[in-house]
Amino acid sequence: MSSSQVPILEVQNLKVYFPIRSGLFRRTSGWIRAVDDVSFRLRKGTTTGLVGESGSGKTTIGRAILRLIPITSGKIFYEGKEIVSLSSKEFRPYRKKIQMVFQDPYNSLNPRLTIEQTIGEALEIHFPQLNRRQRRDRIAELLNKVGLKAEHMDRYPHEFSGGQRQRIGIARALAVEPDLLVCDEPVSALDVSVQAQIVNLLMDLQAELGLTYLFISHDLALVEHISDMVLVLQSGKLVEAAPAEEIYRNPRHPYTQKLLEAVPKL
Amino acid sequence: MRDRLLVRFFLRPRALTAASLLFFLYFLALFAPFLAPYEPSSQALGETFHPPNRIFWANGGFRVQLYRNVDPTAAEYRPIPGKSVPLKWLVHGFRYRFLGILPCDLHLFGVDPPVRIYLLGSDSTGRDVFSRLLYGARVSLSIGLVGVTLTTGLGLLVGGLAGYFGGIWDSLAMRTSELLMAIPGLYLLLALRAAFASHFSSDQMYFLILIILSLIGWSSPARIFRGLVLSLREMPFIQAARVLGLSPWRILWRHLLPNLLSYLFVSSTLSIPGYILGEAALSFLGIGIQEPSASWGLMLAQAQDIKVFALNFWWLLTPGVAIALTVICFNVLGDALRDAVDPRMELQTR
Amino acid sequence: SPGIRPERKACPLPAEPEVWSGRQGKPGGVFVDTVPGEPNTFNWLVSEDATSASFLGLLFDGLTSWDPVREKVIPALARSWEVGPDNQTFTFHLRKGLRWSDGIPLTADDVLFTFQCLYDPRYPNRYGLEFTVKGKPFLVEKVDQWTVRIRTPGIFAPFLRNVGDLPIMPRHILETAWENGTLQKQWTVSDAQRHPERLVGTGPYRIRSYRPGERIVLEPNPCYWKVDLHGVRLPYIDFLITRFVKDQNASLIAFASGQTDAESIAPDQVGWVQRLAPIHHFRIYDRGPSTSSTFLWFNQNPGRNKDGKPFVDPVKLRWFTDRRFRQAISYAIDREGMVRGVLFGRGAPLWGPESPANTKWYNPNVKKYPYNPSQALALLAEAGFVRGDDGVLRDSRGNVVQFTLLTNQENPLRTAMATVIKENLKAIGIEMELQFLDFGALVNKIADSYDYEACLLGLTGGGDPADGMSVFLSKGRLHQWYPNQPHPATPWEARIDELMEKQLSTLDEAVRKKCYDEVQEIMSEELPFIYLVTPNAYAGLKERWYNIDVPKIGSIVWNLDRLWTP
Amino acid sequence: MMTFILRRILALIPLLLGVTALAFLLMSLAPGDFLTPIKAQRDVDPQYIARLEQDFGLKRPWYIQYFYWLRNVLGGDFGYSWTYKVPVLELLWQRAPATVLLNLCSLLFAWSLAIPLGVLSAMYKDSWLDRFTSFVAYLSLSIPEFFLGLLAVFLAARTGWFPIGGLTSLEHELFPPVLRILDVLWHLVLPTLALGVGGIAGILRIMRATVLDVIRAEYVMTARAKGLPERVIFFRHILRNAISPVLSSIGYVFSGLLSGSLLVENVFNYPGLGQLIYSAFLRKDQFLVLGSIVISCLLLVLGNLLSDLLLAWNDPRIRYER
Amino acid sequence: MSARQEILQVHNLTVSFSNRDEEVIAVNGVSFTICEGEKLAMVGESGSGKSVTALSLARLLPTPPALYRSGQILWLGEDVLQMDSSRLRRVRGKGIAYIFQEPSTSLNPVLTIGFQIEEALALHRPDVSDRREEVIRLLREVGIPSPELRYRAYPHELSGGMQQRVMIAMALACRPKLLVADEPTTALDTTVQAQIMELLRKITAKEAMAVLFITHNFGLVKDFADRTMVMFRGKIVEQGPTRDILHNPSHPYTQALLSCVPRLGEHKKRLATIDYDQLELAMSQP
Ligand SMILES: Nc1ncnc2c1ncn2[C@@H]1O[C@H](COP(=O)(O)OP(=O)(O)OP(=O)(O)O)[C@@H](O)[C@H]1O
Ligand SMILES: Nc1ncnc2c1ncn2[C@@H]1O[C@H](COP(=O)(O)OP(=O)(O)OP(=O)(O)O)[C@@H](O)[C@H]1O
Ligand SMILES: [Mg+2]
Ligand SMILES: [Mg+2]
Repeated sequence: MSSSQVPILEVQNLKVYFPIRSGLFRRTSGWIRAVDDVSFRLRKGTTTGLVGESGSGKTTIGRAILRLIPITSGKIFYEGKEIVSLSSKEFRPYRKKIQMVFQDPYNSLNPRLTIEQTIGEALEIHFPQLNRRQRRDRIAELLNKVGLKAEHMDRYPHEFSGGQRQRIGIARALAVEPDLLVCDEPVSALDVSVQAQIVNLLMDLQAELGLTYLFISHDLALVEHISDMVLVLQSGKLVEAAPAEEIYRNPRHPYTQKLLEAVPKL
Repeated sequence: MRDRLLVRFFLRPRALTAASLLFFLYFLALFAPFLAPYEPSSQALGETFHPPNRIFWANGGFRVQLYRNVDPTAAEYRPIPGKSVPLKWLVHGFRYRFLGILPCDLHLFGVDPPVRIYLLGSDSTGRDVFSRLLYGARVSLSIGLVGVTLTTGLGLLVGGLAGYFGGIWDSLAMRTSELLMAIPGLYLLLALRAAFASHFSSDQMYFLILIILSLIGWSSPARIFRGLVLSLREMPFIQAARVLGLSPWRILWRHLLPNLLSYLFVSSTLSIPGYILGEAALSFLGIGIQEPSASWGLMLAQAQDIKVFALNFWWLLTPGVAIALTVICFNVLGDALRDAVDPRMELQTR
Repeated sequence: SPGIRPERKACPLPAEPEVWSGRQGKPGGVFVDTVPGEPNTFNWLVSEDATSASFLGLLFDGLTSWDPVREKVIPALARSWEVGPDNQTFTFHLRKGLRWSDGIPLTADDVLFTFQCLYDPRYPNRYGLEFTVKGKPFLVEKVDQWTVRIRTPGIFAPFLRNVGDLPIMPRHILETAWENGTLQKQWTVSDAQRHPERLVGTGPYRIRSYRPGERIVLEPNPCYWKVDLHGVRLPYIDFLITRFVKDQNASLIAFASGQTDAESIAPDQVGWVQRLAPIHHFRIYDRGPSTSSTFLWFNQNPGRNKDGKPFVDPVKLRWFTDRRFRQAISYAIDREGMVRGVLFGRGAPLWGPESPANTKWYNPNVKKYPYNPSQALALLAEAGFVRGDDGVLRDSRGNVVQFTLLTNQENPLRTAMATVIKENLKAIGIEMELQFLDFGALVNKIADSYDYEACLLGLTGGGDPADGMSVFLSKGRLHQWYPNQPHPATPWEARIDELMEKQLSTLDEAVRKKCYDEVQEIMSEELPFIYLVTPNAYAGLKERWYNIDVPKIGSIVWNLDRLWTP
Repeated sequence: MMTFILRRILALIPLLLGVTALAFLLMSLAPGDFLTPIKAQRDVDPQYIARLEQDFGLKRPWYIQYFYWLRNVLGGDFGYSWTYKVPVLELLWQRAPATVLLNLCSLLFAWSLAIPLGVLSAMYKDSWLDRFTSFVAYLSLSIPEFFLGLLAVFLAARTGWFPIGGLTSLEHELFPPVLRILDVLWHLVLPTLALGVGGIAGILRIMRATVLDVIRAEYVMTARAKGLPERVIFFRHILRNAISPVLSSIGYVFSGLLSGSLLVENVFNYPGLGQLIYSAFLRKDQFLVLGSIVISCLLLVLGNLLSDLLLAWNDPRIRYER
Repeated sequence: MSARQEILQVHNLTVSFSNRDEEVIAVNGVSFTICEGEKLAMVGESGSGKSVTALSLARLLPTPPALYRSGQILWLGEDVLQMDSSRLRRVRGKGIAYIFQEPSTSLNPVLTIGFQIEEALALHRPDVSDRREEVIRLLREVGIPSPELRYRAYPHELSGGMQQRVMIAMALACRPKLLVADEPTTALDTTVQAQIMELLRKITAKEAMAVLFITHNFGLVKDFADRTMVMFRGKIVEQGPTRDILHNPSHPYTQALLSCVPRLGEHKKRLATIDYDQLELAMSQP
């Protein structure tokens, strides 16, 4: 992937602090610096791995990009446009472009809605022109794309295995035809064999649709399999950012080295 | 998922029994005018505290034993040997509207006047306890349903919005509910009733009580719903809905509410007994449903007179049995539902 | 019975004791009874409730007293008295050697002190009406240490009886409080609990201990002024224990299970209590009809409220002010049925303000309205009411006759009667709504906002006609159907006013009786109050007590100072 | 921890203001006042009534009355009971011990029965014991407590096995100390039963559910894997974890102290707060009512505080900061 | 290897779960042995019956819903499934000790860690005179800094890695002959995982303990285990020396499973996946 492309997403000096309250009047007595001055760029059509140990702020970055939590300071540009300062109404169009895949396949689908409803909802919002038939066709198409069958449409989430649910979650994200997918540990809860299927699926989709991924994981071996770039996070700070081959061959930061050492090798 | 739930639920014989019993009771209440031989207010001052008539089979039909009042000062009745009248089916009696619409005067059973039949005896002014029990069921059985609907509705609204939107609304709602919880409920009830009762006739009292009960009652479901919403709000599927760009209302309506439903359902079932008992307690204190309307609580409250025990007017305690039965049924039903939905669901105490 | 005996300290007998000449008893024994609720205070200046009053009666005495059996005024602290020729001057001679329960002598100064407190503007109290004539106080003077003279500003019929109601207070105890303005805060319940010895009286008993919420224990006053023929100081009873109970029901259970000695029993309860008599050795006395009356009236107040809205719908007011309508209602009510059904046959219909129990004042010749629906309908027809084919009664202008009856919810017999009336009126085509309110809300409606149509209430009667002034006088506060009239609204009300004033300002009992008889007749003819029934009164007493003398009216154990048990 | 307690107490202030203002408002909305019954007596001088109205300040609008009351309270004066002419606090203080005693007893009774039964029915789920206890629980939930009280009173009256009301016998003062205690206990039996039975079912259900939950917990498996005997596992590992929800119910018990036992105190003629406050309410004895409301708020907060502290003591994961 | 004494023999163990109407067989005719001081790994995908097998060894599964359908578990020659409860208690802890996957839920949250370790100590080594001292020694041994202070700590005050160390200390306190570690590192970070594995390796070597190590991570198996069993759908499909299994898997399932493990150094490469239809086909024709 050539580095001359415009970044699809650029994060500048992102800070997300959570207040620690204490004392009689619940005053803020300190801050958890979950994300502390992090800057990076995502290039279109590439996969960027985000690694770091538990609690290092990976999820927080993902959620900040999707405006699921307020950020303390910093800027986020989507295709050159600053999106942090937008009102939630102005942000609406970007909801169509940035989507997310969640870690926990068991809780990321509403147990009360059928698969059709779950995915259909996304279509209703962003493609209101579709009628019911067209919508069903589109859903069937999406399910096919993630390796499920059209007849699964009328089932409820509990009728699926973890891997299948994760596919549904991906289908839901794809329904709005996004450009950028934030995948927050999408396979950590899954078995190695299922994990392999999902990772392959993601790679196939990227090849087909030209998606950009921010792939959050703590499995370095897995990240190596999928990423072009790797960002290494340690307690909220970005300690190393480099192309994947580079980082695995020649880790510079001691923390990265330590992480790599800890990976059991076959 | 839902049908499996129902199957799981109805596989329990206890739950099935309770459900069918309740169904039967509601059926009785619905058709009370047809099933009751007399109006609930119809008195027979010469036959106060009449014991239940014995009914026996003779010459191809049921016959009703007659009694004589041997000691009016102690309401002592003795059967008159050999005197009985036939029990008749589908007789004409007082007029009423069938299911509230069709004018009608047909009743399931009765005897030829002036003799009166008392399946469950008569009360202090000679009113038929059986008829009153049937009519009373309408109040007691509906007060639970309507009350729960109002309270849970209000609680859901306040708690749900407070939980989802948080901030100032949340604090406001929670402070209000704390305020309501801090005043002892019974006294709040007394005060509210005293403040408003004099504007209402005894028929409207039913609604007044309902409104007061739900005004007081919404706070604890509201707190529970708030908690549930707070935890649900962080669930990935709600986050996913936000990421998709759904509006907050839509998220509330389509994602939060359905997930609260099973809890809502179970907790409602389990809190219905509270209303039935609450009405009884209010009537006991003389501030519930009022004469001449009938409710089980009122009837039971009137049976607290020591002479009822001392003179063995046991039939006046039948409303107590009816209350106990209904409450047990609702509890069994609620427990079974909870087990079917989620056995770990948080329990409420009375 | 406990081994402890009260200490009947040898306080010297008064020089002029009251000698009681009945059967001599022997000291000892514990008498247990119950009162509903709890006393609120032991200070008569602020006492409002019946329970407090019943204790005050045991702890204090007045100059005179009332014998409910013989129905006459009898000597008490005053051994005798004279009435002046103007019928306005009364000279009372106190017993010589009277002592307070702490042993200090009682003199005319104490009587003067009591009146001083009574009339002191700093201490408003409820005795205003009983001890004034037309707003003017009595004149009280000390003649000597043992003699007091009282002058009333006009002739005042109930004077001697009222004087008996006024407990004489110990000056030596209360004077400082009177001076520094704290008299009203003396002798509260907590004083009685902590320092019972400070409640000094002249009555037969004094407080020994008081457990709030549970009971009060009285013991004989060691300085009481009555003795028996053998010179033994009364009372005989060692301890008088009064338990506080929630209501009549609880009180009755306690008696029926043999735990208390005396109880007044409602007619509907007699049946079962009687059965337990042999087990717990008590006897039930039938006292005949009681003095309590129940009646129903229509709001005849023609006034308007602040917003200019009439208190009563003018259409209805026209019915209510029509005597024939009221009489018709009276005929339509099945009083016999009420007695049979609600009172277990133990009661009697009531036709006028006084019940037969009040033998002295009862007029048997009042107009009676036996149950007669057709008579009722005839009267209504005469007054222009028509009963249609649908069975509904309408007035001459076609208005459906219906109204709402209020009563207080606390009284089950009353609510039962209300339902009977509802059924009775239904039979003549009148739809009557019932509304049960708590007493406060009810009184508010009938005495303040006048926003009601009809009301069912009762009064305990049985006293002197003078007690009824506020009811019968057209300007009276309790002239319920139209209270506080500036001028009598009808000729018959004017006539009643006249008669009532007349009986009050004469000491001639015959004249008084004649006036009051006429009042009763007018009341029963005009029916501003439609009287309903009076239950019989029953009293249960343990058989072990002697010298029982059950009166027709009032407390059954009014003579607790001479009951005794072997 | 001190700040935690302090915060709770600070939070009480707006609560108290709100509650008392509401109480004043409601009382003023209800028709009639303390003097109404006096007005209905026939031999009372109207001037006297007017004078009392003046003295009690009943003619002023409610918010003015409230303001004066508040000012006095800040000065430590909760006012006089109009009925008893005695300081409100004195009256409440006098009656409180009996109510607290009754509630403690019934709590003790309910807990000592419900906890073991709940645990047993969870341990032997679906056995006859489980079925039986759940049946008993249903039954006890469904009988109104006042009715249970009435039955108990009637039983006592019929058999004479128990006293039918009050807290002490007539001869109480004459008994030696040991007998006095027994006497009081003797009188407590029936009210405790009537009040406690309703509570059993609730606690039993909670207990059963939580024990069922805890039994499945992994640390119980760990304990078993250590080879601990079942008895030890039960008492050390299951019970302490399962008791938390019950501890948290203490808060409600306290707040229900004033109104909860009202019905039972009423039926058993028990010399507690319930009766006093109830009649104060009916008589509109304003300051007594307000005083008791303040007490009940305090109890609510105290109860919640207590249950929070107990919970924190029982479960180290729960910290004071919340 | 054969010279060592066999401490545990499992013959044809079948365990099922009955849920009201249906019965699911979780472990189906499993047989294996463990020798003194041997480090045995058990791998297989989620739900293949690893945990059920492990828990069965000390009869820890609650018996309804579980049911030991058939087979024998011989602990030092005696059948665990037939033991009375007092004998069984001696096997638990002293014979076989356990470490579970989720350390945060495996420790009782309301008891101090010191107490929980001491409890095991008191039960199985009553001869230890100063238990507190011994607990502190154990804590130090598993690498908990300032154990004197941690003695009084509650589980929630420790990080996941620390909690897992406490679990190990607790197991060590009984001096068991066999330690069953059921996915002890799955809930932990890779760095912490490495530390815990190092600790286990060190300690088992020192105490000469046999270990049954359950995981689905082949990387850990490679470094740790002498011998490996592969479970698939309730059956052991292959067992043998770890080296053979990893480098020369004979069973098609083992081969498939190994192929889909992501390995370091394979950049931007599709992962292999398991095709279950083909796998079944392969398994049906040996
Ligand atoms: N809502 C919040 N309030 C307070 N602190 C939070 C909140 N969300 C996260 N944190 C803190 O921010 C830090 C980063 O959390 P984050 O969830 O981003 O970590 P992570 O790298 O995703 O970890 P994991 O691998 O466990 O998912 C943590 O210390 C966490 O405790
Ligand atoms: N309590 C239970 N009730 C019913 N079925 C159970 C129970 N415990 C386990 N099972 C079933 O037994 C089978 C084996 O489960 P087990 O826990 O041994 O798998 P595992 O190999 O340990 O999986 P993982 O790697 O996810 O821990 C599974 O199909 C599971 O559904
Ligand atoms: Mg994360
Ligand atoms: Mg497992």
